[in-house]
Amino acid sequence: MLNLFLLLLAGYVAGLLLPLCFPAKPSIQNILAHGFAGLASGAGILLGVTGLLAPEPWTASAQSTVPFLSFAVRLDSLAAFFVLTISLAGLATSIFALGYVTEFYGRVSLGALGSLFNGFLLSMTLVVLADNGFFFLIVWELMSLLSYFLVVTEHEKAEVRYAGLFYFIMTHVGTAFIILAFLIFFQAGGSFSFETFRHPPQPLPEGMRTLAFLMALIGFGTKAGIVPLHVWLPYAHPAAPSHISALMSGVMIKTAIYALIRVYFDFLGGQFPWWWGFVVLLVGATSALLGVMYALMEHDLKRLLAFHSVENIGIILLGIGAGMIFQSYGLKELAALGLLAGLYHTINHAMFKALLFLGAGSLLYATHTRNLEEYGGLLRRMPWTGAFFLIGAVSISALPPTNGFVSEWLVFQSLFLSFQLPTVFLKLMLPIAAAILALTSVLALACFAKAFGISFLALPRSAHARRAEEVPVPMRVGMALLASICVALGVAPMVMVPLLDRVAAPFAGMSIEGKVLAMDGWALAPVNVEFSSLSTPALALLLVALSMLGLGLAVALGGRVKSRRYKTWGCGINLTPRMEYTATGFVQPIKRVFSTIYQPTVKLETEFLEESRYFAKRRHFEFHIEPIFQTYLYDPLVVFFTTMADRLRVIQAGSLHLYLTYIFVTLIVLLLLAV
Amino acid sequence: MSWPLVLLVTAPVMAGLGSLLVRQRRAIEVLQCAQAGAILAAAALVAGHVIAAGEVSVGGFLRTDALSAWLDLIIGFVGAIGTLYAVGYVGEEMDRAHLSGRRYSQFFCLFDLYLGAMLLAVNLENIAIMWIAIEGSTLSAALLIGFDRSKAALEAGWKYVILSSVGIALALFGTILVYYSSEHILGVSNEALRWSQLYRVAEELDPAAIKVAFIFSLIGYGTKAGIAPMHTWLPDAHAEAPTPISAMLSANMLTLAVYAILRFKAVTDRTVGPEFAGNLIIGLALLSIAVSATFFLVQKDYKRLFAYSSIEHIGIALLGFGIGGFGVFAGAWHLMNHALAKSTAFYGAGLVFLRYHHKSLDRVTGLLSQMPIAGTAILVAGVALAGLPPFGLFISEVLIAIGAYRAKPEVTYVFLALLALAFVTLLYQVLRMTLGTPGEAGTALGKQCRIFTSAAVGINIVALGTIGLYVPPGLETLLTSIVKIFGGGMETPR
Amino acid sequence: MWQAIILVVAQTAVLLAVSPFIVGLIRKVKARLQLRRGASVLQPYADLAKLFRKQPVVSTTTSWIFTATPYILFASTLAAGLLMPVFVSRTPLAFAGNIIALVYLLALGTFFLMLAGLDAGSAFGGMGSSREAIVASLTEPAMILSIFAIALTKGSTNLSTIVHKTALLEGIVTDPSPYLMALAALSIVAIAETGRVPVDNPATHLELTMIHEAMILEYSGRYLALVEWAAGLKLLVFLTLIANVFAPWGIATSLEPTALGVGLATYLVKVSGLAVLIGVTESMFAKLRLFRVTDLLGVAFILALLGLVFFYVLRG
Amino acid sequence: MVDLGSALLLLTCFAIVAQRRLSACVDLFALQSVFLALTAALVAFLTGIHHIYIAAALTIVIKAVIIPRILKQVIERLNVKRELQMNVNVPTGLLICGALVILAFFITQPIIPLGFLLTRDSLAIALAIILIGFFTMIARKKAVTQVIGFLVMENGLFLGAAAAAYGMPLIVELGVFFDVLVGALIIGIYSHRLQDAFDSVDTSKLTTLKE
Repeated sequence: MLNLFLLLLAGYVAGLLLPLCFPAKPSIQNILAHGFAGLASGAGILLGVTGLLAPEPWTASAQSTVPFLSFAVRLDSLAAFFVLTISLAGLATSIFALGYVTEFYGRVSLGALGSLFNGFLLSMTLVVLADNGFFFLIVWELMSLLSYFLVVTEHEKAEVRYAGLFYFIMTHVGTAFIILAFLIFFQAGGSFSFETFRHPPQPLPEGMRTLAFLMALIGFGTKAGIVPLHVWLPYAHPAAPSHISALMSGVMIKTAIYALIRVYFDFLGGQFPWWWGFVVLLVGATSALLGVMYALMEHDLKRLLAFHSVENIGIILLGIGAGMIFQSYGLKELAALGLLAGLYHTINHAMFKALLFLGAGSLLYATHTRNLEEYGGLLRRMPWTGAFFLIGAVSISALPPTNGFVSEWLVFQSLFLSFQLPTVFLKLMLPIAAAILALTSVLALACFAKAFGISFLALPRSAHARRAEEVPVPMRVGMALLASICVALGVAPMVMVPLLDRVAAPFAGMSIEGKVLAMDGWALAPVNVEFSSLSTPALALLLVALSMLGLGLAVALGGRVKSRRYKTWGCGINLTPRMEYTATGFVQPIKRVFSTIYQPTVKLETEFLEESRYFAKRRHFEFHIEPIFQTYLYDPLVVFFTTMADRLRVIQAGSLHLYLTYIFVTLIVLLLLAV
Repeated sequence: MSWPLVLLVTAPVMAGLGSLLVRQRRAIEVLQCAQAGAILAAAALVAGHVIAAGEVSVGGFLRTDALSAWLDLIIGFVGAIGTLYAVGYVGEEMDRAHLSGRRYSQFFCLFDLYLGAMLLAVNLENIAIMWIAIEGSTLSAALLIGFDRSKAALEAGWKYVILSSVGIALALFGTILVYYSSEHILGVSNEALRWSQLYRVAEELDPAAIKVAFIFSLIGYGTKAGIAPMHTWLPDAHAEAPTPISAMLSANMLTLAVYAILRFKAVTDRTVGPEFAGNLIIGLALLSIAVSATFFLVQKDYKRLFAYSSIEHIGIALLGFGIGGFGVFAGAWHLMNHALAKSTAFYGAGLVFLRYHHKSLDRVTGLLSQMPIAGTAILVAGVALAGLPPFGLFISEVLIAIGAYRAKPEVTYVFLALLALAFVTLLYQVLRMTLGTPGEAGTALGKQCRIFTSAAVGINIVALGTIGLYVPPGLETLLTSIVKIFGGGMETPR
Repeated sequence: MWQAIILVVAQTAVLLAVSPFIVGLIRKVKARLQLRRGASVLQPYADLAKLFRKQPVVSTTTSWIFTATPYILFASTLAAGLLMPVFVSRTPLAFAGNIIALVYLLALGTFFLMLAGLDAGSAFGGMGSSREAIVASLTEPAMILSIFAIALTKGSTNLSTIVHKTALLEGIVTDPSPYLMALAALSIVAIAETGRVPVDNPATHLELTMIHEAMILEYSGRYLALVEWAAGLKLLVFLTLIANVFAPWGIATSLEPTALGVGLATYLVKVSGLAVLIGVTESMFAKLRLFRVTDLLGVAFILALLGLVFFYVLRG
Repeated sequence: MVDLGSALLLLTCFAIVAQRRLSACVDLFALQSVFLALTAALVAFLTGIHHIYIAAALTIVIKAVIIPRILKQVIERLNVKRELQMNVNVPTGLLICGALVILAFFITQPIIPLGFLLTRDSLAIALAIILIGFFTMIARKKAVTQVIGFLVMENGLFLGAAAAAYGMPLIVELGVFFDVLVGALIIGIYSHRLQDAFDSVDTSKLTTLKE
């Protein structure tokens, strides 16, 4: 395992340094950077798998001369799982990038982009491997720093700079909370090694544990993008180059999930009151619902996807929160189930979100716009991209038999099993959470019907879309890889579940592989076949068979009729793109129904012809929805600080006498204090 | 084996007088480079000896323990690199005929004397003579700040000279009080002023007197160190001085003043226990961080921006020293990294100033694309000063947070909050400068200037990177023995 | 094994065969209530046969999505039908998915139908899809909650188990109120999902009101046939769901021929009864405005929630 | 005896605070320096520590002769005869100075017993003088008076060193004197340049550098 780890390290470091050695040769830099990244992430995949299969955690460490700091890594099943996730996404994005970054040639330094890319992947891998709090903080901050510089790759654009800064500030403030959380653990053990975090000499007092819980939730939640700390996310993820967005949205925010599980189940030993789990559940539900609702209103494809990351983090937290609640009541197998569901959704979301972002990148590459309203009819120009994007869309909408469905189904189950809980309150709350989850996933379905339908179907809506062409092979390969993983994870859960069980078992205190897998693996049945069962392979077969049946019936009853192609009926006039339903129009009913949340403001200006008021020369329509949290939470903060700073300028008024007075007064005050 | 120490303190003085005598530019340049090499080598050797032998002393006069050696390294390195930079920078000024040959040699004479005074001060054994050396550095600095005789420069110089003279006078009274209380034990002689002796007998000294003495020296030298609320001269001086001087002020002189305070703290801790001095320092340190954090936001002038950041970081380092234990380790480490980062920042700022002839923050954008060297310098320094890995300031800040949390958790909360605020405000400005598209064209720099300055920047960045996450063993020994000076042991479970 | 396969085939056959009949029956009932004679109950079969034979016209603007959708829709709806017991309580494919799987299979069909609606590029299709989106998203939560309310009483979310237990009178709640709540909620959901009055009107092509019809406006020939058939199936699925979950009595709990016969017969009676009921309601109510539909579905959600509350309160 | 000398010094301080005419201030400073020298000499005589004599002599030369002359020249050149408005008016100033003296005694109370019998209170007085000098710098606006305030502080320091602590080691004394001299010179240079640049030495006008 050491060799694999070293190989991974070497690969990323090589990809980090070598591109810088060939300035002004973008193609070489491109190949070097992404080639080595691919190599390293390949090693990472192996490392993850071996780590998951290994009976014992693997550890290694290098001493440092800094107090409390040691470069210690530990590959237990949890870490291994996340290494696997990161590396899978890393591999796909590296392949994709080979083709994608060509459009940056000449505009951006490929050396910088490439080596930052490698550094970013490396730092994420180390975050999940770190076994020392101090080391963790270092790589965590490095991850933020590198991702920031990747976000501002195109820093000549003002909005990109704004997005980057916003992200950087938020994540750093989050880190302050993380440091506090770690300090609490440190206080008990007098060391930063995670081992002492796990088993402190004297146990933490209850108050301190609660404080640590909250600090961790805020600190890591900022990175994960939970509501209301999500505000940076829809700015930062779209601003980055698409393959970076894929990594940030798909993987980086998952490191926060990793950290939360690490802290709650590992450091705090899974010993907590039920309300912790409930808080997490609440946060999850809120994030899921608001995430998807804001996503619906977006017409910038990448912003839309970013908001869906908020949603899916919410779903993951629903699973984990349920697990925590069960844990606090000692219902081990259900705790394990909840955790398993959350983790399953973690890797699923990593895969399909990365896929979708790569798809968005391909659209950007082909059309140079991110605006849905300017796409249309692309499925016929970019069949491959379209197909892959469709798979991604189906998966994220949690439709059978794809992976998204499996994990959401598991989350549903763990929420439904709440009837075993002792308190009526929770018995009611968890099903309601389930209902919210249902609403969320249908809205997601609607959102992706919009995203896919508007951009890939019907007529091209702009010159960009008319000129679009299929993207180069490497990009397609990258997407194909992820798409196939999505399908595989969907129809073959029996492969993933045992692995996930190895992750969850140590924390929940029991292995539930036997309880989840039924019919020697062909069906999932938590926690017994009587309660519920699901067999995606069967469903897949069934769907194929029945569509065959449909085809058969058609032939049998109708014979072989050649269908005729003719233009769509446009009420008598020829159909033009301007008659098509727009994305805005598509979501109008939803906007209207949920107007309390959106607080939409609509502006409609009409210029009439001079001759008659019945003929409009041009109409200008625009609507925008209130970003509640920014307007009512963040903007006031900024205003407060700036005004404060402005007020305090009088301190430095420029008068020498004033300055002398400061010193004089300080002197006298201190003297009086001392005596 | 003490010649390196002697060389260290004499080289600058000789170089300075030399450049006053030889009037040709080339000769001066050679002389300066020689001096840079000399002090760099000497500082390294001295540090080496101290690491090996624990202490080096010459006569009863010079004495270098770990703390002094640490300062030798900082001032020696920054001084040497600063000299190179100055050669490039002032040379450019001369090429543009902003400077006569006479003023050119005057500048370097003063520059070297200033450097010499500082190097002398940290290696002196007698605290009163140390005071004299520091006063010497103050006076030479006073002339350098007002060097280009613009109104602003004069005003800044005047404020500097008045405020720091007052401060230094107060510091002298502190020294006198120490003497006043020590002469009964050590006799009316130089002995009573040697810190080595003072440490020995500190327990017997009169607590009340030492308390008052410490307050006077804290405020006195604190004025020089730019601790709030005695910091008021600092932004003006840093902004108006010629940029090489700004770098020296911020990286060396503030550190020197901190050194002086530490000498007194070491005595005070032995006499009245670490609490007293510690609390005073922690209070003022937090105040300093707060002040600078708020002023980042309203900055209109990029040199002032970095000046305030110096206040912040001196505050952070002092916080570490105030906490004690490995806080001292962190503080010392912080001082060194800050010196490197801050000088880098000012080197970058100087280049920007040479190009645009103004210091307005709002009008400087897109440095990375227009002036790669300056842009990189400012960006790297900014990232380091904001306390991000892979730079040492992150390490020391976390360590200080740890120490503070152990001693007084509430201090940690305040500290982390202020750090976050400072991070936001500083980085906001730095990124505004470096990213984006360049605004105005400005005048390009001469070849020689480019060579020297980029050499200085390069060396600094490399140094900053190497000691980022890794304390070389030698330095670690120094740091641990520094911690011992303050009576703390290094209980450091890894 | 063979037994299972035969049962599956049989169930498929029954569903396919019955669904047009149900549609016809409803039409007939409505006609009668409007004092018309109306077309024969078997008319839908004839329509399907005719449509299959007709030459389909496919818009030039469409992509493969448009042509693939009918098959996917057909398959997913039928699959949903196979997950639940129809005339045998222990349906072989029960293991393949519980009630949630059923819901999501239907959602799969809806998703592709929305895409197809957008694919042709005419404003009608888009309008239909967007309205379908809001209706679907509002029905889903109510559906999940009501299902859960039922599932609780039987400690299972497997339809087959639920039905089987109820049929054998296992774990019947003494107080039926949770049931009634759930039943009411589920009926509303069913009406909304299957696009009946007062939510949608299957008999109209008035662009202001139509939802489902708007999505499939561009379809013709065999594609239309499949879509219509799928629509019928969906309706039947919901009727079966309600019938078998709330009144499974008579369903075959074993595989004796007599039991099977009885089961089939009772099944037909039950669904026809429900169909008549739908016919009656359709002719009693006027279609609601789209934005009033939300209120109706809100009511459904609350009912389902109350069902849950009652259940727990009664259980204590 | 020594305390008497110190008291005289303190008196001159008050005089300087009360005095508006610049040249008079300079004279008073010179006078104060003379008193200082006498006190120091007295200490030297009584204790028999001889190098204090040198210090005393230097005081006479530098502080009573050279520096006052420099200052006079500056005043001539800048032709600022008297200081009309100040930050703190004279009566209040005197009151504050009184308070400062009390403060000084209060602070040095615990330390005094440490000192030599002969010069008990001169430490307190030295501190008082320093504080008053400091206060003068705050209270007055003209550069020259600020310089005088600073020099008064220096005198206070010297008194502290010579009287209270029986003089610092000689080398220290010399160093200090050198620094004081240079410092005074530099301040002089600055006030010249300020005069050229701003044609005034009213330092309260120097407020262009601020946030």
